[in-house]
Amino acid sequence: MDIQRLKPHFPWITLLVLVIFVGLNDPNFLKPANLLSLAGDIVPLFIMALGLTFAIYIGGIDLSAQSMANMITVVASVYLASLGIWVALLCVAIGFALGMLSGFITTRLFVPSFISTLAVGGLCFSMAQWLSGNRALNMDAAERDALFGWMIGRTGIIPNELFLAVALLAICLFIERRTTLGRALKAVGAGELAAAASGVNVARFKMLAFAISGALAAVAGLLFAVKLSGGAPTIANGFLLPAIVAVLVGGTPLTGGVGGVLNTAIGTLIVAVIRASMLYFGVEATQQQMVFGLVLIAAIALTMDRSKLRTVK
Amino acid sequence: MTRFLTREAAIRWAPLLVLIALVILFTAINPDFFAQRNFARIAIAAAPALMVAIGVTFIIVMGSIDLSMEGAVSLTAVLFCFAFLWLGGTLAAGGWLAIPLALIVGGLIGLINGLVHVKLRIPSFMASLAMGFVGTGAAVLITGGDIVRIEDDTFRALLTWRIAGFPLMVYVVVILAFLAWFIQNHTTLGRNFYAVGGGEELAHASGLNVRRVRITGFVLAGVFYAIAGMLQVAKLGQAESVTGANFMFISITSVVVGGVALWGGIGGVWNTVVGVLIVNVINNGMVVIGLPDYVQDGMLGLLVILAVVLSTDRRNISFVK
Amino acid sequence: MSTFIKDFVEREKINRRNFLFASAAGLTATAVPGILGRGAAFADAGGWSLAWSYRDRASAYWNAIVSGGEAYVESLGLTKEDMTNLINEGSSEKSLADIKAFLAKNAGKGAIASDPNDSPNARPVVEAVRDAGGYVSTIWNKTDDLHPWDIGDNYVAHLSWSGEKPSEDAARLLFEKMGGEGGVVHLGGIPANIPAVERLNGLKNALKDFPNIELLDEQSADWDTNKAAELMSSYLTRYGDKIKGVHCANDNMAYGVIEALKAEGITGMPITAFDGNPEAVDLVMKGELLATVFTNPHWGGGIALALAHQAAIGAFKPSEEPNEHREFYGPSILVTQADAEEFKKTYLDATPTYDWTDRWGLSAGGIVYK
Amino acid sequence: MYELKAVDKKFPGVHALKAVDFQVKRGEIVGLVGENGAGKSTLMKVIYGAYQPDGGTITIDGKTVRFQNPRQAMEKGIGMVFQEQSLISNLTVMENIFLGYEAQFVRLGVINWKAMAEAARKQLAKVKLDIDPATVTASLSFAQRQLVELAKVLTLEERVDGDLVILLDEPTSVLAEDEVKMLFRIVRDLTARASFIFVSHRMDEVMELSDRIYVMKDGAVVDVVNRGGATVEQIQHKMVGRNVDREYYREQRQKPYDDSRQLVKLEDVGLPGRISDISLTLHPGEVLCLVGTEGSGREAILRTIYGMRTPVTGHVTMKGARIERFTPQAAVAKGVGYVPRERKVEGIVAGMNVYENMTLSQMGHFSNAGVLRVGEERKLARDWIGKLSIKAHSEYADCGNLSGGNQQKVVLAKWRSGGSDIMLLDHPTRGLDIGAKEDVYEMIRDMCDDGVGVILVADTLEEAIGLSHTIIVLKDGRIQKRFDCEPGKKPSLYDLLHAMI
Repeated sequence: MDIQRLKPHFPWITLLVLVIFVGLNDPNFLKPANLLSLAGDIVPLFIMALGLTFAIYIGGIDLSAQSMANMITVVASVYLASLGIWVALLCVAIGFALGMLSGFITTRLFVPSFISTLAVGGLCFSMAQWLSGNRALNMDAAERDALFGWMIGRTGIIPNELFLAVALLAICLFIERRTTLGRALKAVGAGELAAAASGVNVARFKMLAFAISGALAAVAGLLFAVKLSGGAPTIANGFLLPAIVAVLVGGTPLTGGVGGVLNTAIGTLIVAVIRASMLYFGVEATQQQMVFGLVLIAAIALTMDRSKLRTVK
Repeated sequence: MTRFLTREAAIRWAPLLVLIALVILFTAINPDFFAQRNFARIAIAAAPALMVAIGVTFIIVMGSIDLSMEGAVSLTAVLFCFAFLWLGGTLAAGGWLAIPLALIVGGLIGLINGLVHVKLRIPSFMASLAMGFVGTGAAVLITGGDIVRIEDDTFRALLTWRIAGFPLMVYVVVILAFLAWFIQNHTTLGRNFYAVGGGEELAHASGLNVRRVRITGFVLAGVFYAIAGMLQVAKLGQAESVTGANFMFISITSVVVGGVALWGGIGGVWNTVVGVLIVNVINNGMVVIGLPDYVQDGMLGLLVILAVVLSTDRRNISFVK
Repeated sequence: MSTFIKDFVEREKINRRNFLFASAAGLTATAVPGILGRGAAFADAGGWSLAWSYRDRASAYWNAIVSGGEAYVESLGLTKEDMTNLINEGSSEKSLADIKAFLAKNAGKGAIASDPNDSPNARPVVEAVRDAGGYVSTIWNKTDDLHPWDIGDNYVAHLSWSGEKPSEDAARLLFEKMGGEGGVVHLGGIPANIPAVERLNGLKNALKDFPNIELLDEQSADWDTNKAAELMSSYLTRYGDKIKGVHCANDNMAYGVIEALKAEGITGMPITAFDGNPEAVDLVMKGELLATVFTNPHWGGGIALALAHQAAIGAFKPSEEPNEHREFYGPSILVTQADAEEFKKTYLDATPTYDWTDRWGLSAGGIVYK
Repeated sequence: MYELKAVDKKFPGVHALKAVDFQVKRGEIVGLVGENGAGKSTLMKVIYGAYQPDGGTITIDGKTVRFQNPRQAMEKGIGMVFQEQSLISNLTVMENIFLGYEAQFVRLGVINWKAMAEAARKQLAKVKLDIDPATVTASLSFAQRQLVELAKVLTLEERVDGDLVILLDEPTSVLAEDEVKMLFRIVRDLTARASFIFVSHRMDEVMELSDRIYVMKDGAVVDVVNRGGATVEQIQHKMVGRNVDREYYREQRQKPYDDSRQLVKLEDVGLPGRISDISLTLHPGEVLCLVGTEGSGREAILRTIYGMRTPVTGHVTMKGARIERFTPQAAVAKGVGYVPRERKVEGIVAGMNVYENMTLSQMGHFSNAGVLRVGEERKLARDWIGKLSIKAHSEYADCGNLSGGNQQKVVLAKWRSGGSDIMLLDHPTRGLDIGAKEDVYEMIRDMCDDGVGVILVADTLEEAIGLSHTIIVLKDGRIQKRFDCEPGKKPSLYDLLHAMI
C-alpha cells in the first residue's frame, strides 16, 4: 500500500538518489554552482523533451524534433541579419506550422505519428540542406549578443538558460494543468473515444499537441543556434534519442495520459546526472554506451508508474 | 457487396500497386532503371534490410515494437566475424560453426529483450531502445572501435556468386522470407502473434500464455537480426560497431509502408517484403533519376506518407496515434 | 585480428568487476569503477586533469586519435586511464555539456583536446574552457572567424588537416590512372562537415587541369560504409560504364564502394580514399585501392593534448607564439602502392615514438583562409 | 458434482465472499443473480480459476481441486463464456475456437489447417451454426459470435474426461429477443453434454432458463430458489433487501409531453447500408424509445443526431435550425448529450477524476480564454456527487475505479450539469444492478420534468415499454411502427415483437 502511494514520487526520488550517489563519490559534484551549470547545459535538450512530452502524452511520438531543431539553427543563422529579433518569431512559427502538418497527416490521413513525423523530419532535413547550401553557417556575434545574449549569459551563479527553461516549464505546466487544451490532451491520451463522444474536437487538439511539440523543438533549435552562434543541417544531431529517453525516464510512458511536463523536467535531469556520472565514476570509453543502456533500463523500471497500464505492449 | 470486396482488395494490393507505380515512374524518367542488373543492385541493398524488417514485423504484429535492431545487428555481426576468424577464417575450415553461434547470440539478445520487457513490465519501446544501446555498446566494447574483416571467398560467394544474374544472398533471403511466411501462417507461434496483436487480454483469457508468446517473438526477431548481421558482413566483407546503424527507422518505415499496422494484428511478412522493396526502390531510384541529394530525404518522406495513406483502410480505424 | 580479442580479454580482466557489476545491476554499475578504481594521481600532470573529447569509439580514426592522447599521457609517466574520454556520440550538445562537466569536476584545472563535432560548436567550447580557467586545443571543426589569439592563452591552438591539397593530389593520381579521360564519381561525408567540403574542393581543383575528366555526380554517403555501397550501386545504374574512377572522402566509404563493385564483378576500377586507416593501407598494398591519405591521427591526437597540457603547466606561453603555431595543419601523406609497405612498417606495425615537446615538428604550416 | 464449500475471499478492505456454498449438478442450469458488488463476479472468477480462494474447498466429484489459473480450470472441464466479446476479431473462427489448444493439429510445428477446419465444423454443429470456419471473426454478427464463443468452450468436451461446467456471463446482453430464444434453446439442448452457470441481470431470463437460482447479497448466498419456487419480485426483494414493485419504471411519474415545441426533427434521413427514410420528432418532456434488433439502425440514428455521422439523404432540424455541419461539437453546442453504450470506452475517461470527466463536454463554461476555473469545476462535481449520491470518496476519485452505476451517474451528470436538453441514451442501464437502474429511471423522469427530450435505446423491451412516451420500432434500418405509450395504454411485449420480426 505504501509503495503504491510512493509510486508517483519515484522519479524525483530516483533523481535524488542518483545525485547523492554521485555526490558521495565526489563531493565537488554537489556544489550548487556545479549542479546549476549541469542543469543549464541540458536546457536545449530539455526544451525539446518538453515538446516531445505533448506528443507522447497523447500516445503519439514526434521523431521530427531533431531535424526541426537542425533546420531552425539554419533558419536562425540565415535570417538573423535581415529579421533581427523577429527571427525568433519566424522560427517558432515554422516549428508550429510543421508540427501542425505532422498532426494533420496523423489525424486526417491516419498515418501513425511514428511515420508521419519521421517523414516531416525528412522534409525539414531537406529544407535545412537546401537553405544552408550544405555548409555550417555562423551568426554575426555582435548581433547575436545584442539580440539574444540574454538567453545564454549568467546571472550570479545561475545560467540564464535556466530562466528560459523554468519559464517554458511554467507555461507548459500551466497549459497542462489549468487550460482546456491540457485537459483535452489528457482526455485524448487516456481515452480518445470517450473524449470524442464528449464532443471534444479530438483532431484539433491532437494537431495542437504536435504543433506545440514542433514549436518547442524550434525553440530548442533557436537556443542552440544562439549558444553556438551558428547553424548547420546536422548540428542538433544526437538530440532525439536522449530527448525521448528523458521523457520516458521521467515517467510518461508511450501509452498516453500519464505523466506530464514536470516528469519530463525530472527525466531530463536524470539523463544529465547519468551522463555526468560517466565522467565522475570514470567509466571507460568503450563501456560508456553499454552502461548507459543498462542504467536506462534500471531507471525506467524504477520511475514508471505501471499500475495504470492494463497491458504492457 | 461486390463493391465492398473490390475496395478491400484495392487496399490489400495497394502496397504492391505503389511499388509497381514507382518502378514505372523511375523507368519513365530513366529507362536504365528497368534493368536486371539494377534490380540485382536493389536486391542486394534490400537483403539485410528485409531480414531486419521481417524480424520486427513479428513484433509489430503482436502490437509491440522493437527498437533494438541496430544494437543486435552490430553485436551479432561483430561476434560472427570474431568467431568465424577464430574458427579458421574460412567456411570450409569450421568457420561455418560461427553461423549457428551468431543465430544463438541473436536469439539470446531477443530473449533478454523479451524478459526485460515482459518480466519488468517495461513497455517494449523503452525496453528495446535501451537494449539497443546495450547491444551497440557491447559491440564497441568488443571491437574497441576497430573493423573486423572477412576475406574468405567461399563465404563472400553470398555476394559474388550469381545465379541468373542475382547473387546467392538474394536467394537465401527469398528462402528465409518464405520460411518467415511459413512460420507466420502455418505454425502455432505465428498464429499466436496475431492472437496477441488482435486482443492480448482475450488471448490471455483463452488460456494462451501471452508472456511466453511475447518473449518467443522477441527471440525470433533476434534470430532474424542475427541473419541480417551475417548478410551485412557478406555484403560489406566487414563488421564494426556501426554495422547495424540506420536500420531502426528505415526498417519500421518499410514495415508500415508495406501495410502492417503499428497497432498490431494486421499485415505480415508479405507486406513487409513489398514495403522493404518500396523503400529500396525509392532510395535507388532517386539517385538513378538524378535527384539532387539534398531533396532526397524530403522526397522519401513524401513518398512514404503517400504509400501509407494508400494502403490504410480508413473505414476500419477510428483513430491512430 | 586476434589482437583485438587479446586486448578485449585483457581489458576485461582489468575491469572484470566493473563489467560484471555493470551487466548485473545497472545503477550500481556506475559506482563501481569509481569506488574500486584508483584514486586520482595527477602529481605528474602538474595538478591538471587531461581529457580528450571526440565523436565515438566506433572507428579506427578516432581510436588512433585516442591512442596518441594516451601515448602523451603515458609519456608523463601516467597510465592511459588518467586521460578522461569524453565521447559526444556525434552530438554537439553532449560535447559541450561533457566538457563543462569535466571542468566543473576538476575545478577548472583541465587540459582538454577536443573535436567540437560541428564547427559552430567550437566557440562555446573554447569560451567555456576559458571561463573555467582550463586550457583547450581543438582539431578539425571551428568556424573561420574564431581564432585562438582572440580568445587568449586558454585556447592554445587549433589543429586541422588541409583536406584540399592532399585530396587534390589523390585526385590527380586518380585521373592519371584513368588516362586523363572519362567520368568520375565522388562520395562525400556528412554535408557541412568541414573535411567533407574540403575534400570535395580538392577534387574540383584537380579537375581544372583535366579537361577530359567529367565529374558525373557527387553525393553524400555520411562517411558510412553501407550507405556508400548502396550509393555506388545506384551510381552504376545511372552512369554505368561511364564511371572510370571513384573518389571517396574517407576510407570507410571506399570499403563500401569496393564491395559494391565486387558484387558486380568489376575489378581494377581506380579508387582513392582518405584517412590512411590500417585496412585501407592493406587494400592499397593489394591494389584494390589506388591511394589513401594518411593524416597521422596518432600524432594529431597526442600533440593536441600535449599543447593544451604544456600550456597549462606553463611549459610555453601560447600568446608568445606566432599565429602559425596557434592554427596549423597537421601532416598529410599520400599512400600509394609504391610506398605502402614502407609506410605500413613505419606508422602502423610499429607506432613511432614522438617527442611531444617538439610541438610543431610535423606541422604542415599555418592555416590559410580563402 | 461441482461444489464449493465455505469459500472465502478477501481483498484489502473488502470481504468479497463470505463462506459461500455453491453446487452444480450434472446437466443442471444454475442461475446466479445479485446486485453489482454482491460478489457474483468474484465468485465466478474463483470458479474459473482467475482467483484463488482464501478459505474453503472446491471439489469436483468429491475430489478437492485448486486452480492456479484459468487454464488449469479448463483442464478440469470448467469453461467461461465472457460477457465482453472475447473473440479476437482478426483471427478466423476456427483459430478462435482452438486458441491456446492448437497443439492437437500441429505436426512438427506445422498447423494442419484442414484438420482444424474439420474439427471446428464439428464444434459449430453443436451450436447449430453453419458458417465457414475460415471466416474472419470480425465479419460475424453479435449473435453468431456468441455462439462461436459457446462452441469454443464446448471444445472442452473432447479435451476433458469428466463433466463440463460452463459459465455464461451475461450472454444475452448484446442479443436481440429472437436470438436469446435461440441461445436458450441451444443451451437446453446442451445440458446433455454440460452443466451451466447462468449469470444475468435480466431476471426474467434467469427465471426462464435456470433449474435453480442462487441469490447473492453482500458477498454471501442469501437464498437458493428452485424453478418456480419464487416470483421475480420475491427474488428481487431478496437481492435488494426491499420490494421492487410495479412502480419500478416510475410510470406514475410519466407526464404528457409538450407537443407544441419540437426539439429534434428528422426528415427522411438516410445513411447507406444503415438507415433509410427515418423521420421522427422529439418534444420536450418526451421519452422516445427506439426498439429493434442489433443492427436495426438504432445506434446509427443516435450517432447521426449526435453528429458523429453525416446523413447522405434527408435533413435534421434541431430547435428550429437546420443542421448543416455534423460534428459532435456542433451537437453539444445545440444542447445534445450522448450517453454511449460502451461506457468504459466512450462514456468516461478512466484515469481522469470525477470533476475532469464531468466538465469534459463543457470546458467552455468553466474557462476564460482557455484557462480553466478549477474551483468551480470541483464545486460542480461536489454538488452532483451529492445530488446523485455518487459513491466516490471525493471529486478527485479516478473514474476508472468507480463501479458501473456510479460511472453512469457521472456520465449523466456530465450532460445534465451542462444543461443538455436533448439526451441520447444508448443502453443507459446496461450492466447496472437494480438499485442503480432505479436511480437512472428516476433521473430520466426528473429530466422530463425539466423539459428535456430523451431518445432512448433500452436494455430490455420491458424497460422500453415502462419508460417511454413513444416507441418507434425499427427493422433493417427502416421505421416499422410507431406506438404511443400513455400510462395504462402501453403496448404489450407481443405488440413490439410482432413489429420487430
